Amino acid sequence: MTERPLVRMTGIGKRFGGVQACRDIDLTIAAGEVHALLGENGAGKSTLINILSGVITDYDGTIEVDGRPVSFGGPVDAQRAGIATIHQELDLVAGLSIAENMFLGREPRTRLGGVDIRRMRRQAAEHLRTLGADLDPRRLVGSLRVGEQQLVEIGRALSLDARVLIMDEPTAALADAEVERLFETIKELRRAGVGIVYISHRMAELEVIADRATVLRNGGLAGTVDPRTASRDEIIQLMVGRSVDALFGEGRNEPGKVLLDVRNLAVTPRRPTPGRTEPAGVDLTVRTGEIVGLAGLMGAGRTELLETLFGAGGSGRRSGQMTIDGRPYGPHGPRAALARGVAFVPEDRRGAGLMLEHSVAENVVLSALATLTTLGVVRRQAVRRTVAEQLTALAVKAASPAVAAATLSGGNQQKVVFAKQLLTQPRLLLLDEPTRGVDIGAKAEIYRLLHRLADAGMAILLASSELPELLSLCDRVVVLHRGRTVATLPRASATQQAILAAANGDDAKETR
Amino acid sequence: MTPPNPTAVEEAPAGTPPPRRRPSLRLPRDRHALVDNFFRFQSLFGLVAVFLIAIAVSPVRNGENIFLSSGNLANIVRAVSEIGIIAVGMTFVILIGGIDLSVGAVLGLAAVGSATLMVDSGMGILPTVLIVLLIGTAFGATQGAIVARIGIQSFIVTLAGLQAARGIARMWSGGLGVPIAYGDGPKEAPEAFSLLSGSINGVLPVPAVLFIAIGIGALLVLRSTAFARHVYAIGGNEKAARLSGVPVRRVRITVFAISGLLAALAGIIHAGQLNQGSPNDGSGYELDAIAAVVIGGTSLAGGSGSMGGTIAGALLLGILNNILALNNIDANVQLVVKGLVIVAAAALQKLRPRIS
Amino acid sequence: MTPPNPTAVEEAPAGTPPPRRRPSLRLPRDRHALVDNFFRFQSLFGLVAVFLIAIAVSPVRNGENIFLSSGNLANIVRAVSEIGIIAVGMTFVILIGGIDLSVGAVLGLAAVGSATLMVDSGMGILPTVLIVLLIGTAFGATQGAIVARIGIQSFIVTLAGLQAARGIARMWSGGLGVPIAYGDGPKEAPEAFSLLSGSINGVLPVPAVLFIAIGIGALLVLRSTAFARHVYAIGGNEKAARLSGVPVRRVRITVFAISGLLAALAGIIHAGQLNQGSPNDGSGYELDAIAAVVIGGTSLAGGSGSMGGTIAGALLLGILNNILALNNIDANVQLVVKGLVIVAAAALQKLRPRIS
Amino acid sequence: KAGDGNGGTDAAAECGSGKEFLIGMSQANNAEPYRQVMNDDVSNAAKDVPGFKVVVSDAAQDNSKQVADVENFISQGINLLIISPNEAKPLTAVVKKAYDQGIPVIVLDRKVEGDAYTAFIGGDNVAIGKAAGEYYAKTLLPQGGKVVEISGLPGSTPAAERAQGFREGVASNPQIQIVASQTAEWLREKGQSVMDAMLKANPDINAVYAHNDPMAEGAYLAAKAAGKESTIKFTGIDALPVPSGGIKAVEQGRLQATFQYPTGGREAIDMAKKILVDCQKDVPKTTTLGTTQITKDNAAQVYTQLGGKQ
Ligand SMILES: Nc1ncnc2c1ncn2[C@@H]1O[C@H](COP(=O)(O)OP(=O)(O)OP(=O)(O)O)[C@@H](O)[C@H]1O
Ligand SMILES: Nc1ncnc2c1ncn2[C@@H]1O[C@H](COP(=O)(O)OP(=O)(O)OP(=O)(O)O)[C@@H](O)[C@H]1O
Ligand SMILES: [Mg+2]
Ligand SMILES: [Mg+2]
Repeated sequence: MTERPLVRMTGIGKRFGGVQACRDIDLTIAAGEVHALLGENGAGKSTLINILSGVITDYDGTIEVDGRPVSFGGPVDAQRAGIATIHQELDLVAGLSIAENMFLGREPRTRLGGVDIRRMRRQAAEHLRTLGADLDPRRLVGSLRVGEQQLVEIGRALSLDARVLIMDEPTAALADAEVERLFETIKELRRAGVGIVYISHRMAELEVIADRATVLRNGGLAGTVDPRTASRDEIIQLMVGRSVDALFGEGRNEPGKVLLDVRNLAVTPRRPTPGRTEPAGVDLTVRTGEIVGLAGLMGAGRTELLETLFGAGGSGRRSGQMTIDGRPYGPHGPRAALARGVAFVPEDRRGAGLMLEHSVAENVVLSALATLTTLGVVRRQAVRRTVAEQLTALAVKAASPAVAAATLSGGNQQKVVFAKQLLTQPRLLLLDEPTRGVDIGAKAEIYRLLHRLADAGMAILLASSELPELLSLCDRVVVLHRGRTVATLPRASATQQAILAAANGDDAKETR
Repeated sequence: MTPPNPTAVEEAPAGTPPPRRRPSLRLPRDRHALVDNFFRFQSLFGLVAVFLIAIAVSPVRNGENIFLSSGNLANIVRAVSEIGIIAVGMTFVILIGGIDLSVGAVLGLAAVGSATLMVDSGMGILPTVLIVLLIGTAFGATQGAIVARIGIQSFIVTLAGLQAARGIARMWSGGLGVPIAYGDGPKEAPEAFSLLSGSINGVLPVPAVLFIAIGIGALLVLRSTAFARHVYAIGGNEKAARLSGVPVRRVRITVFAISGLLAALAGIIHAGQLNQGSPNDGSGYELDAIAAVVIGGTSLAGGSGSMGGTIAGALLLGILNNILALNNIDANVQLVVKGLVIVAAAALQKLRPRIS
Repeated sequence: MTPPNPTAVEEAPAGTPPPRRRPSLRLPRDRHALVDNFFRFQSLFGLVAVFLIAIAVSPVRNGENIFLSSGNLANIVRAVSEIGIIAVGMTFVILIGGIDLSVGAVLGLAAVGSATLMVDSGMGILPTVLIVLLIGTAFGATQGAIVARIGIQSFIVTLAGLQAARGIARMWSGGLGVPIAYGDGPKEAPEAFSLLSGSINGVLPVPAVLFIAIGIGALLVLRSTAFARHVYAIGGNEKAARLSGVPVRRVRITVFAISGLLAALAGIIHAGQLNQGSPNDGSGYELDAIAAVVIGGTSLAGGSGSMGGTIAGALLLGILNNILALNNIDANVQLVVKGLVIVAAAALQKLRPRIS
Repeated sequence: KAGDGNGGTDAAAECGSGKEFLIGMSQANNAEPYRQVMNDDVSNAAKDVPGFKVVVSDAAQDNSKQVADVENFISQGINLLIISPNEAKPLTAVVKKAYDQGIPVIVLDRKVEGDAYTAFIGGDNVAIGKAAGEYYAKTLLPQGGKVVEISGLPGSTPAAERAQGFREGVASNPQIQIVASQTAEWLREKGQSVMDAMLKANPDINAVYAHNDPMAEGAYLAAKAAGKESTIKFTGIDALPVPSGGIKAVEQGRLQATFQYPTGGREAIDMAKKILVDCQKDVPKTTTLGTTQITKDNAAQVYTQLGGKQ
């Protein structure tokens, strides 16, 4: 580690209306280090790095780069100073190609002044390849999976050749294989002397990659630790201000009768849609009181399967049998699914989960309005009570239920989506990456909640790219590969290796 | 299936504030809340400003401020009542992120329909009104169905609808206005229909009363019904709305049907006020109605806005027209002044403290 | 910061396929890409369909298909040239998610300006054209600046701009059309200006040539410049554009300036074709131009669309008007038919496989 | 060659009875009742002439569209063009183009420039305005009084001419004051709302001079709502012989008077018959149609005389 830090932030403070998002925070970033930034949802991590990356321009305190004080007027200034940022929320232009997105705002020119499209594509492809993503740079970003979009974001930041690289939850949408490739890249950058700020809620990652960790709590500095030596409990203690007991509950009840039964489910899309892996032979059952995990590599078709089960998949012909409670099930749309007691928490919370400009309260009650109205008129009092209950039950941190959902921190937005679906009182809960971006304390609460729901007889089907999550939470893990069920592993035999082997298609030799 | 445990409150992690009975009242309520509440009525700022200016610049006769005279104020409301009623329907459409360009033409069609059915077909008031409202509603619903089912942008569908409605109205009326004479004879409309051009107590013009009533009704609907929540949700994020179980298509179709219904109602009022139904009536009303909605602070992107704003916007436009005419301003200068005031009124909306 | 190394392709990590010279050709190119490519030209589907139908239903005189006669085809392009040029500018505006309702009025203002400057002020063609284009550009840029700086919705700003431009044009011209006489004398315009109403080789009308040239130019700009990417980015995801360092405000202002510039150019052509500049010229052209853009497949939400689509959309509208007139369809029936065809053409766009 | 449309086909050479003739009627704007009646007059009159077929196009008040309409007529090979131009200058060239191809052209209501047309038939707006003015000066307000004017669309020639003629007409009576002038853009509903405001600003007016009947009727409605319909006198212009027209309004007592602005539709078909069927070469180049002052005394009679529908 070099002596003089690349970046020194001193006394940083930022207030949003009544919320003190950052309070008197000092942070240094040295060349060649991976500096982890930890904290609960809403602790102020994103706010801090938004200040450093020039997105927020009015704040207290000073920033020095190379010892010289700077004051960025916008993101471009920060980029010019060598600071590249991968923001927490995907901010890409759906209508432009991968290459165009990666070079937006700094397109290479030809001698005639036009855009050098070839060079743009070539370089884009190259950056993607270092991340292990073999994507055609001409593809429209709108047709990419969330994980692929995340890789494009990372590729764009890499292409800036910055000296300071800020990553706000870069792996939230990635599966393990991609995460490993990303870590390889990070190590190379570290060797090249790049200073890296790394934000993640996945503790295991930090142990692998971080050199130093700064912990924020409630907008203030809680302490600095060495993640390689400090114990997990110690770190969590710093983050949450108390210890979090056993993350994953044990001693599950016996599951009950079969609730959802899917046999040989396949969807033949009416129109070809690049990038989607529709179900192509899925078998699975979920019993009441059971939590079933869905594993698979990126693009294995977990999301598409959940969408199909919720009646929200792409248009196409469905074949195979689905039953709920032994009665045939084939929802025409989300309404029909909800009517049969099926609820769905989508993976893309901003795109598919929330009305960002609307209040938290309006978001929470949207799905359950029918139970909160009399003759079509909303009962305000009931709504207020219900919202307060839900927000407390899920420990959502919001200034008030009346603030816009957009003002919540990422993890708290996720909880709002969660709360909305739980209000429909489902019998079968479909969850797609439900803890993406959720802090470790809240994760524990969500897990506890899931257990409690399962114990009360709810059936839960959960897709996750975090294998530890699946392993500890689920009674069974169903592994998908290219839209097909390739393995169903009971808790006893579900190991990381077994799941990965199946996910890679190792027991499905014919598809290799 | 038990619902998520409501007792979870008690299980809140240690370190959070002590339990409370009415959590919603304990929310931070500081200076910001006051400011917020003030700006909640921002859509009125422009109206108030224009109102005050109008008082200031109004000609005065015999010591009486002409603008403020009750007759004049009633006239203003009467003059904006048709645009206002259309704008109420338009608000729903714009809130779901759509637009309805057909309203002016539907007004013309309804005016022709009212006159023709009563005068030529000798129908009574009730059947006439019902049939005309039905035509308007069906026309709107059809447009809504095309938007919702085929997914064509509403701008295009209703632009086509505009042309179609205009064409139909011209064919129906033979291209000319159908005059309405009152009486009991054949080719005469029931006297009661002329009430639409009258006033209550000689002060409140009937169309103005209808506008206010419909405006308040719509305001209540938009404040407190599940339907309204669905409307806002679709405008805010259609995909999320669909996944949350909002019946997106049905709401869309309903919204366009409401717009058609109210445009038809405005057409009936139009015919009643002018004692005539002409196929060219209402040309360009769509732009005025949209302007009223947008000046009232509703976003054309959908998902945010209020009915109160729309009513304020319509009144603002009416006051503007009135005060310019009262001062006998040259027509061309009027156009320029109107343009500037509209922009200024919209700019007042922007004073709101923004969320980053 | 060194620029990304262009030779890096050769340094691809081991384990990737063997080296190659033109990597861009080796990118996966599957069935999807083919389908994509086919549907890329979808905006032409409607045009081709209407064209074929027009041939089929065209009246035939002396064994000649009237619709296909070269004179008629030239007329069609000439007739849509003004709307087409405006629509080109409108495409940029709509791509950033805006709308420009002022174009028709700016056309009128420019027509008045051209006539007045040449006839009353005795200016030559070049200064006249430059001044008028400057006025149009400045008008557009002002509107853009209000949209970009104050953040008022462009619908409102340009609706106000429409009124203002119309008012200014009427004041400038004294309310009446300013006829253009050609010659060398005082109060006469240079003969050369009348070229705008002529044809090249007696076949290609000059306005049509200008439209095609501007259309192709804009098509190239939209295909291959960084500016175009910024336009798409702002319309697609403004926040992402801002974070990427796209000069959002400047692009916005530029886009409205382009729209004003092209509307003014259309106004000059209008004056040249009609030998008069009248302040009421161009009323309602904004809707036709928007219709051309939207029929061409550009989304009013911004961020997606193509210039080729707009050109196709303008031609489609022109062919439609022409074939209805050639068949002597009653004007009122025409309105209805036009509405239906516009919806049908828009529906053809929906065959496209959708992203998300 | 057969293909080139006009190939020496001087329309006059083809004239004669027992033939089929296609007449193109290019209308400036169907949305104006006056022009709709003109179309109807043309169509109805043509029904009485064997062999005549009339097609009507609507330029919807757009000069460019009207140019295209005429071009489309030329493409179709019409035998005679009747045009009611939206504006003079912009349509001059295309009318000349038709005329030069041997198509006889009858221009209605509003002239085009030059003399590249066969005949012009129209009223005289200045004269009508003047007649109205003289009626005010001598008959309606001989003692003088306050008059408000409700004018047509700013920028339209008839609006300018009807304003000008009226001022010439009332000049003889200096007691008559024009206290306000506002545009209602030819529209009935605008006439109503403009009148609302003018009544407020000038409660003591004696008469309303509207540039057309619909605006006069609108103003009447506003006055009626204010309870002043009996103290104020209203006059209009156009006097269309249709149920919604001004003659009926005079007959029913809402308007004091209206002044006929003849459409010339029947006259145009008469002339077309002379040219096409009777092979007459020397039709008069200009026919100016006079106006008729319509008051309660002659309203019913004129209505019938003009062939109005009951
Ligand atoms: N634009 C904004 N307006 C109002 N409040 C905001 C805004 N942005 C952030 N906040 C608030 O500031 C606090 C810190 O948010 P921030 O996004 O920095 O949290 P975070 O540490 O990144 O959380 P997460 O792990 O969930 O991403 C939160 O309470 C949040 O609600
Ligand atoms: N071309 C497309 N059109 C529409 N939606 C798409 C398209 N491609 C991807 N998606 C959406 O992206 C998501 C799938 O991408 P994601 O990154 O979640 O994959 P994943 O979760 O890693 O893999 P899995 O398919 O196993 O869920 C889904 O929401 C899917 O609907
Ligand atoms: Mg964050
Ligand atoms: Mg997924």
